[in-house]
Amino acid sequence: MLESFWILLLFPLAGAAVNGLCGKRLPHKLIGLIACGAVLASFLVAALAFVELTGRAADDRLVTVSLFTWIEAGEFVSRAAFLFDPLSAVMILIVTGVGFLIHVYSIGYMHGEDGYYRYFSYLNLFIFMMSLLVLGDNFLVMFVGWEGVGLCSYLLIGYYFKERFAGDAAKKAFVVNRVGDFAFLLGLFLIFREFGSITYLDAFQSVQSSYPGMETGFGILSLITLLLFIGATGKSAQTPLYVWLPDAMAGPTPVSALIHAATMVTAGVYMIARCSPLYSRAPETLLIVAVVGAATALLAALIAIGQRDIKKVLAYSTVSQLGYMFVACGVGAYAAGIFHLMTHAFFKALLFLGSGSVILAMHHQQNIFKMGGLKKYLPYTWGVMLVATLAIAGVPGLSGFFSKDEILWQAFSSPQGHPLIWALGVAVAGLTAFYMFRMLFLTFHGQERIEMGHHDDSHGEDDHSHHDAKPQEPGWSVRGPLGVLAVLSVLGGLVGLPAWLASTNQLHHFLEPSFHYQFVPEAHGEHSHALEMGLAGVTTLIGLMGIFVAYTAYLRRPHLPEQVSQRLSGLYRLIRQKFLVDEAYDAVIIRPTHWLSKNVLWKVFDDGVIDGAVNGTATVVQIWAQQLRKIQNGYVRSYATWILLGTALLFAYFSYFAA
Amino acid sequence: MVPTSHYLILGAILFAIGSFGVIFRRNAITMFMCVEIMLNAVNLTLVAYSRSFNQVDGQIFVIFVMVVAAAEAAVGLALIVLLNKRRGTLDVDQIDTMRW
Amino acid sequence: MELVVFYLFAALAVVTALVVVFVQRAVYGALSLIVCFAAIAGLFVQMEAKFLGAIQIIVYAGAIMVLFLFVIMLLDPQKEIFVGRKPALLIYASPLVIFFGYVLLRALLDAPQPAQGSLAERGAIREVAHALFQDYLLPFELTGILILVAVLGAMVLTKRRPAETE
Amino acid sequence: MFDGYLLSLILALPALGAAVLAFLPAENRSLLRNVALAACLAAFAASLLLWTGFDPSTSNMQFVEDHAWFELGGFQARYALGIDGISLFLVLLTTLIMPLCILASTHIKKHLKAYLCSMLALQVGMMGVFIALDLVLFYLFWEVMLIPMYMLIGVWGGQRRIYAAIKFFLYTAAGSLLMLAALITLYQYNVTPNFNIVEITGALSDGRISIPEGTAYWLFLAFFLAFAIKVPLFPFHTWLPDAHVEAPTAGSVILAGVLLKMGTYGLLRFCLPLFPEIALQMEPTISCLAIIAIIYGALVAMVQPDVKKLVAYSSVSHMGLIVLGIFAFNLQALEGATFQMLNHGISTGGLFLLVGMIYDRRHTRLIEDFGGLAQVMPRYAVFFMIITLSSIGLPGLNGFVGEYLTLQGTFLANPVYAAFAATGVILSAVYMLWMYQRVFLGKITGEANRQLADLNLREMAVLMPLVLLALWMGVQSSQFLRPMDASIQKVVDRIEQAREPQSFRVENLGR
Repeated sequence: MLESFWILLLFPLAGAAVNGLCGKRLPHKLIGLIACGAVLASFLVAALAFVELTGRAADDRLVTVSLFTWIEAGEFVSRAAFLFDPLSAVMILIVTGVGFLIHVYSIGYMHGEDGYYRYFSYLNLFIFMMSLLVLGDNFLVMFVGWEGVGLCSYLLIGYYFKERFAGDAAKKAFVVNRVGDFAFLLGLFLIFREFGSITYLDAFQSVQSSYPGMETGFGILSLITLLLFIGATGKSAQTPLYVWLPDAMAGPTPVSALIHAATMVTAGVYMIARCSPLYSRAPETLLIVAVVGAATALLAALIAIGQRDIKKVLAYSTVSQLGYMFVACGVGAYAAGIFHLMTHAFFKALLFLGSGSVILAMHHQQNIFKMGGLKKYLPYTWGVMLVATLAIAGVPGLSGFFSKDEILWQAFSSPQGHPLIWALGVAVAGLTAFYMFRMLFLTFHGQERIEMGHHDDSHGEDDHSHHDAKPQEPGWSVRGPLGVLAVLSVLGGLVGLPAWLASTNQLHHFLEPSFHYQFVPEAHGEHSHALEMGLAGVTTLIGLMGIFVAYTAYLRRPHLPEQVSQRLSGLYRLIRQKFLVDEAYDAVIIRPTHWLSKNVLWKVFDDGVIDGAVNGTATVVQIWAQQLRKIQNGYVRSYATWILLGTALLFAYFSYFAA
Repeated sequence: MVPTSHYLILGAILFAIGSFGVIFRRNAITMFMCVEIMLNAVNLTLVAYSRSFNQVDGQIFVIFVMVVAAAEAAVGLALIVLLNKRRGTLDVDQIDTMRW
Repeated sequence: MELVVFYLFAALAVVTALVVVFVQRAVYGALSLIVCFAAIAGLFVQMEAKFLGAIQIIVYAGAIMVLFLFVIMLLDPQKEIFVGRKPALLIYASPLVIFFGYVLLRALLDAPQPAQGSLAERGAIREVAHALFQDYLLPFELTGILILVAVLGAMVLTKRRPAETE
Repeated sequence: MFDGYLLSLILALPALGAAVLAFLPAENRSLLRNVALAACLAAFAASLLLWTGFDPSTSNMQFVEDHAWFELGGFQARYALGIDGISLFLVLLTTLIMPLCILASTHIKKHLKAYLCSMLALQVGMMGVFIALDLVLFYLFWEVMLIPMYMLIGVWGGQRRIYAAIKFFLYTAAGSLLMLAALITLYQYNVTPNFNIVEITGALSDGRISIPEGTAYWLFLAFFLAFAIKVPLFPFHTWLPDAHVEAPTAGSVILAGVLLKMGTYGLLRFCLPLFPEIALQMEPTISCLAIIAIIYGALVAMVQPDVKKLVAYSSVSHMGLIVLGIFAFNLQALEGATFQMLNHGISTGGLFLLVGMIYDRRHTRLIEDFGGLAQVMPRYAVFFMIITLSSIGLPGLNGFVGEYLTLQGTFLANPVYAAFAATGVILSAVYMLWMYQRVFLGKITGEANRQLADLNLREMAVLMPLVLLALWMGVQSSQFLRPMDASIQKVVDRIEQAREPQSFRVENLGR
């Protein structure tokens, strides 16, 4: 099974093709079955391959399969080849596993929507592209997946394409991603120029031989890694390119869960982990990665506090958590980043899906200030959401605690880390706990402010909804995946227990071979377990404080937030308006470019200068011709005169000058 | 024997007179006659050269010129008659339809 | 003696040509032109081109000019007033023609003029006939076609069309 | 089996079709169309034999035919045809595009017979340009193709067709005259017995012909201008939007799909191999123009209110990338550029076909007149999306491969150029997706849009080959790249030889 792991790519592709081409004529049940079956098959293949991989010796855990030569031009060769190693194994399990759960969830969530087949076709295509991304054995195949998931994201964000905002959001996501891809491409070009190959293993080998140690100063390696990282900021929604992700919530909620929380947005983290041999040698870039990650985490957490839309809160929370993962990568703790990626995939998918079932129950009402007290109507959803919220808030014992704590510990102790980054991380942990519980309390607790959504008819689901009905728990296909994810959110942390709890961190151990080429300065020696435990305690404390503040502000004294916001109205408004980043981009980049293109380049330069010159030449010729044609005046005698003059001049020329 | 240059000078003078007539006169028939003067001037020159080069070809050319002149007179005069019929005038200044 | 004859004919040709140009009635011009052609025919004969002299009289002064006279009489043109719609032309014309005549002369006189011989000794008409019917046979035949076309053309042009009511 | 005269056959089939058309009754429209279509399809089928019989291992001309044509005072013009890896796919592209264009021309009612004859004559001209080896023959075809195109725009075009047609003609004729002058000058220096491009290139590279640098400079410039106008490169591009907007659908498709390629083909076939030294000298200027074209074309495309004009300006942008790739002088960039020529033919040709289909229905091309079409015409929306994605270079479709190779090669030659050119990646997504959004997404605007019929079978048959080809070329790219290898390597070698003339000579003497 291990050697033919690549067949797992075929199932979702086939599913997408079948549903896309003839889904219109298929019954809905069959469509869902095909889509879920395809992903399940992929997951099973991945799991079998994974099991087989663990059976091998640690340094033998690497399989590559080359299907055909894709592009070949001189020394430049890119094969359609795939790589299965611990890193891609973990990733593919997350992708297909969580992906499968969300597919199942979608059957219930999307029930009765227009273009049901279209949705599942896109979703399967996404799984295929994401698999390409994580399984590719060279940068170009990864880039196919990288852009492919972007496309699926575009299609799925724009799923409700009748709404203007959906189209806007979809386009924005694609374009912002393209900005990142621009840098990513330049990074690829540079890799080929420097290392003569875009295959991971060859390129890394070449790096290892030419850079035995770290690069000093900002050199080529730093430039490559920086360019790749800019690509990652686009895909993984980091500063300054995070702006598309909150808007991307225009898509259906399962899509937000799958693409914009669990899998696609983590592609940047995967990419950095995959390129760890490059990043580990470029300390300058690592610093930038860590700082950008920390800054994004803080910024997004602050914005999340002021959001009123349940999905927007989660979106900014995702941006913030991704910041954590980049902090991990930035301090050289790739395994910790992947660990958090995994746990985050569980609890954030759970949160999104939970919010999805709230939204479904509320008939597409997404404003948390119009909910409240939902606990009694949706106890099951409340339960799983609570688990997830506790996990993300970093309450000890749950998955989020272990992964977040490991990142913070690494940020503190790793040679690339710095206490300042750690402090930022801890502050963000507090903020996270606060805004997540704010959301939870406002939604499920407190007084009822229920105001059902007026679901637009065009969404096509309203036939059987009753606006005055009480919110109801959704069906099994929605609740099933929620349960599984809740279990994973609780237990997911066990694969990566910290050193003060277990002798080996299993995930680290497993991922080790993937970072084989990494240049790792192991320097944990001087720090004791006691310090690690102590720091974890501090984080936990801060997190609990955040929960307490949220409890005070939104349950015990509901007027407090209003008072605070009045006291700090400037800051509050700034947070509410998301620091005006979108508006700034609009004013500084988009509008001037548009204005310049329209009024200067097109109207003035193209139509005026160039065409003006062309038409001007024609006009000048025409003016002269107008004058000259007067010679053709119709008088024979005048013509005779001209002929005579011409002949005379010719004779004169020949007898005086030519002779 | 009269030197060739004399004939050439005479030819040039006649040609100039003819061309002046073409410009000067408004009557289509007179213009036509002036053209005939120019043709004869040319003929004179051709014959003069023919004698000067001691070659008969110049004279042959003159014969051809005469034939063409005859044909031209036939067609040209026919056109003039037609013109007079259509426009009722022989004044070329009145006939300026073919202009910009 | 020859020179005197030449000047006589030359003066006659120039004067009659000037009459053609400056006389107001076309019919006088035509009559004057016949004299001009006759004078030129005389010059041809003086240059030993007797055959040409003969056909100059027969074809030109005879046939063509008769045609002209017929047409003039047929149309009966008015006495011409020389100043037309473009009086400026008259001002340009004289200097232009003088300039033209001058450059023409220069060109003719600058051309090489080899020693003169005489065709008469070898029988000019025989020579002409020889050249015309051997070396220039094809052009000669073509002129026949040309004349045929011209005759047809003249007929077609002047034919009264049935639709035309004038 | 036809090896000896396959190229002539491909050239003759459309001409034969036109001849047959001339004798058919003008009233029987479907018969006329079918005959024209049959001629084009036959040419396409014959051209497939070229591909199967093509030997990718050599850079020599293949399927060569060489017969005496006429002789004039020691000057011999020959009927010499042949293809190599560069022209192979351009020939295939031409024969593929033509039947699709005929199939997409059902809206033509006026002078149908003349229209079809023009199309077939155009095909002969275009094919001839790609396969002619003799320079006189080449020039003949180059001019032949101009006239039917002029007619297509001028007779069957839109509102301002006369203006557009004359502009197109004058721009192009100006370029061709420069080229004619250059060809005549080149002839003065020619010492080979005939006027064959391959032999002249060979003679120039081994020094049998030597052209003084000053003259070579002007020759290069004349050739370059002729081709740059055709491409069209940045300051010479303003005929393109007008011509595209006014031309009938098939005219736009041929213009974008094939005619523009002649410019870049000429650069590859003439400018680079004939005057590599001058090309190297001029490279910075030309590359700058190309980069300006990429960014400028994209920015201006972004703000166009007319879909067709938008696509036209996007052509300027894409063709700029091809020129940039050609003047990067390395294998990756040149192969990428050649590949991109095919891509551009498919994606932009496809876009024009699509725009034509909606124009047939609504008789407007203004973006603001549309909106929400995806609900009314879902199939149309899907095809448009795929072609759009191909045009903006989504990996997995053809556009990406060409774009990537071109940029990769350019990067190897000059990273700064590549960085500027790569902004086209962002901008193309901006203008295409923005247009797509305004036309297809959102609520249905306007009652007229509510009634639109989705694509019919014929229209799908027109688009399907392009879509399948886009996918095939995107995934199995190496099948298309391999035949180009040897021929393009030859061009690269020629440039490399000029880059260091001294060392090359010494090396040669040593052997």
